[in-house]
Amino acid sequence: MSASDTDVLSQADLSHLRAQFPILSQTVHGKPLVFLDSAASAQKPDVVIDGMAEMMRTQYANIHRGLHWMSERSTEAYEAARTRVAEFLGAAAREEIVFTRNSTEAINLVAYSYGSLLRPGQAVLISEMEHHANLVPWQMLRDRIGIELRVAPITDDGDLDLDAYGALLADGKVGLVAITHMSNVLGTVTPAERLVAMAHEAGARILLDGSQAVVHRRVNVQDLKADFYTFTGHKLYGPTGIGVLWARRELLDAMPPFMGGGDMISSVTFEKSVWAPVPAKFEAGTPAIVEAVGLGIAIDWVESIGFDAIGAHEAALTKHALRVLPEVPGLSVVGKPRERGGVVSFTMDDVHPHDIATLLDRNGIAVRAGHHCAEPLMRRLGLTATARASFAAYTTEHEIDVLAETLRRIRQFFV
Amino acid sequence: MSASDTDVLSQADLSHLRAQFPILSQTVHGKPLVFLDSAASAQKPDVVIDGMAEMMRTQYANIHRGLHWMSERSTEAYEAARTRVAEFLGAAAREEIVFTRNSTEAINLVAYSYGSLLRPGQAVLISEMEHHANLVPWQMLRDRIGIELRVAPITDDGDLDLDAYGALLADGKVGLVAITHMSNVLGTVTPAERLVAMAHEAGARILLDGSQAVVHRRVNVQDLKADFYTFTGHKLYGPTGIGVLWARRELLDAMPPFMGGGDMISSVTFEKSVWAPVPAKFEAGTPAIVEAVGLGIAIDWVESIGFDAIGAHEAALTKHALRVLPEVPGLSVVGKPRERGGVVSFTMDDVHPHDIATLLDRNGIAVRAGHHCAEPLMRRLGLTATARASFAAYTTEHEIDVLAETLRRIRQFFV
Amino acid sequence: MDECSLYDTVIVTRSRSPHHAGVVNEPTSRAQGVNPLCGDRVRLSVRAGHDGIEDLRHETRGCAICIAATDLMAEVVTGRTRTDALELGQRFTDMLESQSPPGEVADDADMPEVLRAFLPLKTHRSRLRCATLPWTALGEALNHD
Amino acid sequence: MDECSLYDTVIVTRSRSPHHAGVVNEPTSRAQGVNPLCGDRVRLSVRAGHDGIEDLRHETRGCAICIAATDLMAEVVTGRTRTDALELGQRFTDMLESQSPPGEVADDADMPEVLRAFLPLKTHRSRLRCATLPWTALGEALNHD
Ligand SMILES: Cc1ncc(COP(=O)(O)O)c(C=O)c1O
Ligand SMILES: Cc1ncc(COP(=O)(O)O)c(C=O)c1O
Repeated sequence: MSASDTDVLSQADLSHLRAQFPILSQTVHGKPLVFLDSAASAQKPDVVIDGMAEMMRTQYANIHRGLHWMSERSTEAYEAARTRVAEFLGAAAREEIVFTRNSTEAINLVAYSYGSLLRPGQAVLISEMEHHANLVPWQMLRDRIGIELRVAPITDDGDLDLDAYGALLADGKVGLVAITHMSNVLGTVTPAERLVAMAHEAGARILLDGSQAVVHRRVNVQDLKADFYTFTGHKLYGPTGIGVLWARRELLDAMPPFMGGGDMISSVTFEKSVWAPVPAKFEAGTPAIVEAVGLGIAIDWVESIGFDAIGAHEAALTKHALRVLPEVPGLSVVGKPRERGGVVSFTMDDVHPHDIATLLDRNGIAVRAGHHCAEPLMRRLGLTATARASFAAYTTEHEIDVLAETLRRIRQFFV
Repeated sequence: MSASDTDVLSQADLSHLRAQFPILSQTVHGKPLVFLDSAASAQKPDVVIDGMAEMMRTQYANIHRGLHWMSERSTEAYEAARTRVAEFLGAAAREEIVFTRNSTEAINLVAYSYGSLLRPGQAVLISEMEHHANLVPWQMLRDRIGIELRVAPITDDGDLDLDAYGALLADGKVGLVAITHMSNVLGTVTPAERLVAMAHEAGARILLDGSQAVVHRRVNVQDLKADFYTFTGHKLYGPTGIGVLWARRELLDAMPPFMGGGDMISSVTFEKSVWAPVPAKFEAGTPAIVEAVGLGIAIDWVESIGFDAIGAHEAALTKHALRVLPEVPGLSVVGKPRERGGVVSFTMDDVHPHDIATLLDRNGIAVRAGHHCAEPLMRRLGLTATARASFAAYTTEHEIDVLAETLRRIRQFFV
Repeated sequence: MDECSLYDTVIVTRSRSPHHAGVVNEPTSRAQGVNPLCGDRVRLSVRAGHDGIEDLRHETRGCAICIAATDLMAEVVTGRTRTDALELGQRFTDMLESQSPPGEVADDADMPEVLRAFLPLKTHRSRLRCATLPWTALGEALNHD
Repeated sequence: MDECSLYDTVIVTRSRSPHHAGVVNEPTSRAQGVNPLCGDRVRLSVRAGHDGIEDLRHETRGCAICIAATDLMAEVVTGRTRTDALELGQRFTDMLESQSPPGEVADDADMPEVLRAFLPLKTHRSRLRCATLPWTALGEALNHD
């Protein structure tokens, strides 16, 4: 593909790219599928689907401790996926990558394990625009061990209020900041380096929820100087059932294990177990072997297109959407953040988001509608629900035009 | 397949069945693969591999809350898999099935959630033959909340010592029994109904670790009258990344959630979250959607062969192995339990199990060697490691003969 | 726009201008139904006497399906006995939740024609609760008055 | 039996009757190496003087690879200086852990021939630690005497 040369996807590149996603040629209710729900979960290219199938057909066994060929090959493939993820995030070492089921589990792992090192009187600081995955685990921690939960407000435009963020850090009681790197509702890309620097200055560690961010841009956890970073495979063109926690080695070393079981111990008696070194300490039981391998392939695929090309393509789509959608009568785009990833939430006067979604669906167009697992944010915005279109590498400008045109008809139908 | 008519797999049935497992025609070190490591993880039939790929190709989106066609189809497929698992285990309701990553996570879920309802002074009772997955989570619970951990001994034959088990229950302090339904080292099938009845009489709840058992026999949790039952998909001819916790509805209802995040709440404010009804309460975040569907297909596959046929076939293989293996000079089979599933551990004088495994591997034969994630059991048996051959529906008597013959040559080579 | 007629004229019209919005005079009971997953909220006020439901009004915040379902419910239950109304709600829910395709639903001669407008929901199962929520709230109201 | 010669005659012979089993007289240091994953355990006793390692003996419980590796280590390090011995251990580990295929390993002229017997382990990476465990224990012994 010539993408990496020109840093933007040509029409030909895009057709070639779309041809790699078999689902995109499906029809829904007799209409060609227009899939604008990638922020909920992305579709998967052939290489991922075929690679997983191929592993199960030719080179599968349980990993670790298997002294036989199939087990050694599976172990190599699984551990190679770890190396791949480490490179992808710019981690200092492959041991800093812990495989989980999804981003949610990665955050819960930190809340249970690192959280158990916090003390009553300390605080965890989140923001008003967190996904429930980066809110509920901290509420549960609060109720378990009696820390305080602080919430940094956002501005009316949908940016994090940095002054307020600074003020909430000021008393030095915040032990951990946990903030999204990109909002799944507003598309807001948060100023991660700044947030990290301010957190560190106040003596706090910081977790960035990269579930949305890693899909759209190159992330380097060492450049960000973050302490924890999480993402989820299924949004990155990879399989379900696999997610990632990255944390700095010394933090992982100091943290107690989350779950107990096989492969996470180095020795066990009935009295006492000795934990295995990281990352094994955090990977109890048989992991999602084939899914980890699938994630590695998905990352290869993403890098073969390149974030320059993907980023430029998605920025162009977003710009286009922000131009054509507000022209639909009655439609309001939610938020106006300084920097926005490929996510646009909107409402339409006199038409409930659920009716929008259902009527779009009848025209083959998949968008999400609801509170997007961010109820407190909805409340802050004074909404109960929005409709949300989200874009991926395979999205076309034409699809956004189809969306806008269909929204126009829906509006006419209702008013 | 005529299997279900005759309740035993004919030679023709078996070839037909093996032809459905593409990996079985692979060669290893130039020899045909003889895969005798199914207790670690089973191979997957074409229907599972193809079914997962097909879903990703034609009918994939994130589940729940999606109001569009792809999301509704994915949700239906995922929830149909839950129904399938509920039928498979004979659960009273589909809501009693919680999907987890694996058996290990299912047990950890119970240890964190149900465990938090136990009080210091109460005890958890396990056995000497537990897999680390059913030992370490209880040690961690003990160290977290100060319960007592009791260990029921086994007899020299490798059966649970029922008198001792009864004695350990006698003081009524045991709040929860957690015991394997089948040992992954000894093959011992434990008298589950008896164990359940004794536990209940003593006022204790009981969890059965069915990771090995469900593969070899029909399990009905209502007949067993158990309280919790766990198993793992990858040992049941299904994908990695998916496991199951079954628990009685009223227990799940009373238990606090394990992880927090999307889909497990019914409403969220910064102050407080209200949990969703079960099973959603225990499934935070995007689940292993495609893997759950794969597990459903695997169960369909297993039932198409039928447990009568699988059980009879594996019993015949085990009997054969117990006849030919002890004839190998220097070889000792470990344990002599009253009832044994398709698992045979052995040692050989003067040859370390690891050397056995490596030399078998050079002849294409995959067995496992080591402590099999059951170190305390090894210590009880006075061993540091064993070699273990384990059988599945696709295993042939001929493969066991090849194993025995190769072991004979290994022994000659070393002595 | 919508060839399967999920958004039947009666649904769209009723959602835009409900006939039974508001609060009844001298209510004998009130109830609220909430679908936390989407934020739909139905508030009912009912005046019921010896012969059954005399008046029922609602304040509904939600999607078109939910508003129309509530409004049409108000229409069809007014004048019915409690038992009769609850039984109708059950049949309505069963009609939508049964696995049979929309074309082949059991021929329920007693089902008011207006309620059949919701049949296409059978192929949009994620929206079913939008239509059954008012009936759940009605159950609350009638069982606690 | 084993065409790739992983279980080379020298490995099998040494594992069955090690030349350096036991405990040295007047040890200057002792160390133990354990691989918890498989239960292998190497106990070393070393007598080292000004000129280097004078005697080294071992009690090893483990697989053939581990016993032979320990015994051959004892053979090749006796007479070497501490530095020399540790450096050899590093090169031995590197030889096994490098990703190059067994045929094309860097031509390490100083590598004692007997240690090359372990080269086939490169295709059995799960067994690598069986051969490197004694060298880890030796590091312990020499750094803490
Ligand atoms: C008896 C038993 N329990 C639990 C487990 C753990 O299974 P998993 O690693 O899939 O969680 C195993 C598998 O190794 C097992 O054999
Ligand atoms: C910002 C953000 N965080 C966390 C998550 C949770 O991801 P998962 O459900 O894969 O755990 C999501 C996805 O919905 C998200 O958008």
